[in-house]
Amino acid sequence: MNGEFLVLLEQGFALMGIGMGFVFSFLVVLVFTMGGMSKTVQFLNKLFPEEVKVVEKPGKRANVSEDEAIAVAIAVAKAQG
Amino acid sequence: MNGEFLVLLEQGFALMGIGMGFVFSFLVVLVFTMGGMSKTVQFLNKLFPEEVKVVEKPGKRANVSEDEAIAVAIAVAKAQG
Amino acid sequence: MNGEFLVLLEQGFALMGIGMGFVFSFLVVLVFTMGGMSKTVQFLNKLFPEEVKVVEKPGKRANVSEDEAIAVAIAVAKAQG
Amino acid sequence: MNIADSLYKLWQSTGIANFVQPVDPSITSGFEQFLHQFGSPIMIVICLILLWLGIKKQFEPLLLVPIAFGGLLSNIPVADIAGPNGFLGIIYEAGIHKGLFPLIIFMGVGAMTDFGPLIANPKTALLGGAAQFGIFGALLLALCCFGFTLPQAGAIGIIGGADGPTSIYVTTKLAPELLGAIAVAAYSYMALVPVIQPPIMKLLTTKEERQIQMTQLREVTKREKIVFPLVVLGLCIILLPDACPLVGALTFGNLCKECGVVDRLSDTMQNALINIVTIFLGLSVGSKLSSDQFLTTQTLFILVLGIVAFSLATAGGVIFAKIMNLFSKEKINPLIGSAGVSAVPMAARVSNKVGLEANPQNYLLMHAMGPNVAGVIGSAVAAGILLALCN
Amino acid sequence: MNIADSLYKLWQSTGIANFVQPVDPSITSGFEQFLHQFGSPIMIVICLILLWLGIKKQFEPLLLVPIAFGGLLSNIPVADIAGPNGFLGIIYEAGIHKGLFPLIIFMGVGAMTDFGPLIANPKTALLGGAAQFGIFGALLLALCCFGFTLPQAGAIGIIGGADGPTSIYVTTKLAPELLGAIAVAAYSYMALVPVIQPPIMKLLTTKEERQIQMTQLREVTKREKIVFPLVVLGLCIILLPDACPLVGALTFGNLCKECGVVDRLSDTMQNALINIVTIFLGLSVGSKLSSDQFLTTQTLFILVLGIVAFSLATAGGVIFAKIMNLFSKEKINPLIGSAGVSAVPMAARVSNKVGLEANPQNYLLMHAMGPNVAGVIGSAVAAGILLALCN
Amino acid sequence: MNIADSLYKLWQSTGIANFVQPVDPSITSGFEQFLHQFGSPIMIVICLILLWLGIKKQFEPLLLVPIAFGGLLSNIPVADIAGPNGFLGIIYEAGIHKGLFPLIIFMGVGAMTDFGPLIANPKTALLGGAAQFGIFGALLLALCCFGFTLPQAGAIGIIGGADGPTSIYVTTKLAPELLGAIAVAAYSYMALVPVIQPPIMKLLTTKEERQIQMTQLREVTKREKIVFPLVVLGLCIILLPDACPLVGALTFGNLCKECGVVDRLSDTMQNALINIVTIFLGLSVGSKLSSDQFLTTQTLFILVLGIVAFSLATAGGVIFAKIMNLFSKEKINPLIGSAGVSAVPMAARVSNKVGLEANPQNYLLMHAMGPNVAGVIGSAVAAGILLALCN
Ligand code: NA
Ligand code: NA
Ligand code: NA
Repeated sequence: MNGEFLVLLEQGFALMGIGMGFVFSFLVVLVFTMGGMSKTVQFLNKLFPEEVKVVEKPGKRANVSEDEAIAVAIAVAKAQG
Repeated sequence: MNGEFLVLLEQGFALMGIGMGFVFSFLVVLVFTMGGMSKTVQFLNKLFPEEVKVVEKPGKRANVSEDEAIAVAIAVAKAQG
Repeated sequence: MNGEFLVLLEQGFALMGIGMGFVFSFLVVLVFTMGGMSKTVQFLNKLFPEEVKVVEKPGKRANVSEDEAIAVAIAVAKAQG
Repeated sequence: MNIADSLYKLWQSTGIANFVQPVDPSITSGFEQFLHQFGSPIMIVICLILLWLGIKKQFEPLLLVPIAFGGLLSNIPVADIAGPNGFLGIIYEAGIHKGLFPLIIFMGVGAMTDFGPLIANPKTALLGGAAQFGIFGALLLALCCFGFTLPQAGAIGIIGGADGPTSIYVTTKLAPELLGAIAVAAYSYMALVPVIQPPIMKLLTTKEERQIQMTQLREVTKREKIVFPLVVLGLCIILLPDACPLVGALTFGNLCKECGVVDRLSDTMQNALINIVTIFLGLSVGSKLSSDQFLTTQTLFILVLGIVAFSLATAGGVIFAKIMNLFSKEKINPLIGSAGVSAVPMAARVSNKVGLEANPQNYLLMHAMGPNVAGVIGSAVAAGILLALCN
Repeated sequence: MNIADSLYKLWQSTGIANFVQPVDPSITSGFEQFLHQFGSPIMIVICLILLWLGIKKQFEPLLLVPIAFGGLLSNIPVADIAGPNGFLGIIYEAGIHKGLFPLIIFMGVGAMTDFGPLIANPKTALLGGAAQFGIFGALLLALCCFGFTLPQAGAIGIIGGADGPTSIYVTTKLAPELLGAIAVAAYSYMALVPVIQPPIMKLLTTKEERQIQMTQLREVTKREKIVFPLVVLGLCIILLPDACPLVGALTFGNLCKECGVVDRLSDTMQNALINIVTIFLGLSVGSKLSSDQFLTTQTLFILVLGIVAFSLATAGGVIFAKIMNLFSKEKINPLIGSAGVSAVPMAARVSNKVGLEANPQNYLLMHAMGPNVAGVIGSAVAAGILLALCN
Repeated sequence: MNIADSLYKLWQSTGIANFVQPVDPSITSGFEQFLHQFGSPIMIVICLILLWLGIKKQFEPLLLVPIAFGGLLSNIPVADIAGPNGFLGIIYEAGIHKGLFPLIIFMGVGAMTDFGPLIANPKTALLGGAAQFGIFGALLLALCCFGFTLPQAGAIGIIGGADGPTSIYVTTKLAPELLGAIAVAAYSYMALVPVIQPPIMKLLTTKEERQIQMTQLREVTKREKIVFPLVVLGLCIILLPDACPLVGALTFGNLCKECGVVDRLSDTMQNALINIVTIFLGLSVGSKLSSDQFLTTQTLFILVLGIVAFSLATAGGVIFAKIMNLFSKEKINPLIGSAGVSAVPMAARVSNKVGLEANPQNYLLMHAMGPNVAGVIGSAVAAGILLALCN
């Protein structure tokens, strides 16, 4: 076990400590921010309740794309005809 | 109001005059060309009437793409089954 | 008919001979390899018969893409509703 | 490298350590010093506001969301995403710098546009010309009163064309340093067309004029629709080759749509291709939202000039429609004049809506589509003139 | 800049002022002078004719429409759309110059091709080889009788391969100056296959031969279809690496189609990707339709040699089928030999149609698909030989 | 050129003549000499094995099939398809070298990911952090015990992130010479997650722990889902700008998905765009499977370190879940810890499956999706740290 190996070992453990520490710090901050975010949003949702639905509906409608709508229309027409 | 401003003013009005004049000239020519085009095409349509429909139909059929056709086929099959 | 023309003619015929020869050789080898391939595969298919179907089915299912599935679902729902 | 070194290196690369730049003693102006220090965080807040406008207020979201997100990414310290080796910088260089992306989008616009209403009533094309008054009016103001250079004034004027790809194409060629501000102004005001136009339209028309009913449009044959893009391109070739990249892309898309034999290509231009290019165009236009180029008085001026351009364009279209009525037996409803500003199909819908307010039986939509699509051609022609004369 | 200056600058940039180039005293040849002066307008007329062929006559419209439109755009004076900073020039440089676009299209072709009929009846592969006689016959003529250089003759010969992407790939490598003419010839004659082939087929066969019925093809298992592209690529690696970019792209697409586990990718290759690339390939090939390269006697020669190549290829396939019948008990209908020229699936349909004329119960389509897809491989191999020997 | 010359030239260009390279006297090492001579055929066999794994064993076929085929093509002698003028070389240079393709794929991943389960149960994010232990554990081993340099060790560690685009992005920046081996290892082990993880999970948990039931997740509102990507990006900007290209691409895709006003763009990112880029990313990553870079002991080490990384990551997640249970009243099932390695959604399915074995009524899938998507963020953050500290 020579000196060079020890240097590498120190470097490796330093990176591991810093890396895992940083990743955890990031995620801990994220956990708390998410909590704050959810509370803020739920508070806002109470203040402006309808708006949310207005935003949601066009989104969902848009999911059924034009192509599908055409396909459906034809299908229904043929199934009924 | 110094001389430089007057130069800019002349330049600006020159551009405006030329620009609007050119845009209008272009569109006036376009209006007349469109008129001529429509008359020519209508004349040609009288000379070769069926050809037009032949051109149109494959286009419209092609609009119903294969994907949709498959979707419709499955839908009809399921709706009947 | 000068010498240069003869040189070109030789070159052209050489290319033709080599080219057609090579293309044919390639395809003759391909014909025999295809024969061998088919026999090997049919032998393997006898050894491991079910596996083939397992490979085939997910492929065919995947062909009915999500979009189509949605379209079909809506179509069926509407046709029945 | 030991722990202390690594920690220091990591700290050096955090955003906290780099968010606020240190005072640069070589900068003497107080405002510039402020921008140097706090420019990026301010731009990030502005981009968040743009995102909010796009998502919540649905201001042309297909472009404003990617533009705002691109702005967000390019103002991140250290990462240099908009730099020459950052991914937005690379996309900008490949797609915007030489004008590729706006032209591809214009192909898709062509493939989605139906010129039928214009062919059915050709003289409405003139309304699409009159609305270009916004371009040259704003150019004049920018040049004479706001101290912009001629190329900059041309790029600012084109906001009045109310046509996104045209604005981006012209700005990239004439004044790339203004691209961020002009793109944001152009798309924001296009989204605000239903707010900007109605008061001007009502101010310039009487109730009787707004009630004018127009005769139904004749049917347009397939062959006319096929020949039309070639006619437009032909005129453009003869009169103004500088507009041909734009007009060529537009008419190519339209020809592919109308000819009926290349539906595969036309469908792709209208969907996969235009969507892919929109994503990258938006992100890389956003990469020009840097604080030193956006947080200037010029940007304020551009925002002011942009709304002036839209207003002048609207007024130009409406007034010219009234002038046309002076000389024509068959009266046109002057409300369709405002549709000449392009902003397809929003401006035509505004004409229809204001018309319905005056007369609930009077549907102007199809009549307004004529000047509306003519406005696209008019703006492209005006763009060609600016490219020819402003540099 | 005052009004007069601006007007003059604008006039200078119109098409009218630049359509007809002034006499260039440094050009001594009268014809070249004529081309220098009137080349662009003539090319525009030619491109309109090509557009008409594509749209009205449906000559391979997916490629001829973009090619013709690209030619139109690149012959616009002043705009220089095909130049190094024009958008078609940029696309050409990025996608065609190094062979990217034809290879991507070949991937899509692979993903759309079913090699099942060939695997079911392997010996029909030889018909796809015999039809390559068109390539080498045209090469010989081009080299010896029309004064083309060896690389040019190779590029002209490849027209006889009746395969668009292969022709473009080879021409780009061997003789890019002929790209416009060769692409136009290749796609036009592919569209004319139903006109060119039947007389030759009838001339070379007796009515009895045309009535030969063939036994139904056996079913081909999934595993054979998966292994087949790897076998083809393997042979190509061993025998002719120069053909591997083409054959590799083709077999990659086919493997993705057949393996059944990457349907997302295979669908994309067959749709969005091939469509996008077709648009840009067509436009940028069209950008090589410049008057100085197209309005030459060489183009005339290429058109002549192209039809010779198609005819020789057709004859080669049919005659070889008759030769095979001399040595084989199980007779094949010589009409399927002409399908070996590729032009997938047009040539196979022609075989079927001519066969039905002789015997209304005799459906040859599936039998003709064997030589038809073999012809694609054969042309790619021939392309590899040309790339190896002609430069 | 006469017949003999042509034949010789053709022979010189065959694969047979070039498959086995002649002995190079300048190479003294016997093994290197062997590789120099027989490297390409060996690599072709390896690529065929990878193809078989992709097609038959369905190992991440969407990437392994293109990677293996790219490797096949780039090991063809003479053709030099992976060289600077070969088509795979060109695609590599344009798309991978500067990190474009992995980022575009990450956009698509963002547009396909639902962060709802994570928002509903935020603390499971920590499990996605603990699983990054695999990255740093493998890095330590690679650096200290296997003789890799620091950048190489960082690139090898990232295999433990179990995230394809992140691995490719980091490797391209830190150690491009290892790209082939690392990509193959990353995707192969991601496919092997159902084999690698269960024994480790069972070893580290008691039957009682595996039976823990978790309370149903609350519903997440649209607004939370819209704000979430901005929160993640915001943290990333403040804490680690080096991770912002990756996290920015991911959150852009996710914002487009959730905001509901740009569905056109979100659909395109999830389909046409990601498919197109996957094809080219796979092929060009495969082009780095050259014998001199792949047939080394380093590759063996990478394969060993890769499985170590996956195992450590799995163990890290499970053990940390048990630690969390020590300090929390509401117990979590430690099986969902292993989902923190990413490999979306495979690892979450494994958690569910192992949970069902212990308790057939206990569906853990939605609970495991929280750590699963948190693992993607965690890996991107870890990637940012490696990019900041390892070069
Ligand atoms: Na306009
Ligand atoms: Na062929
Ligand atoms: Na991970």
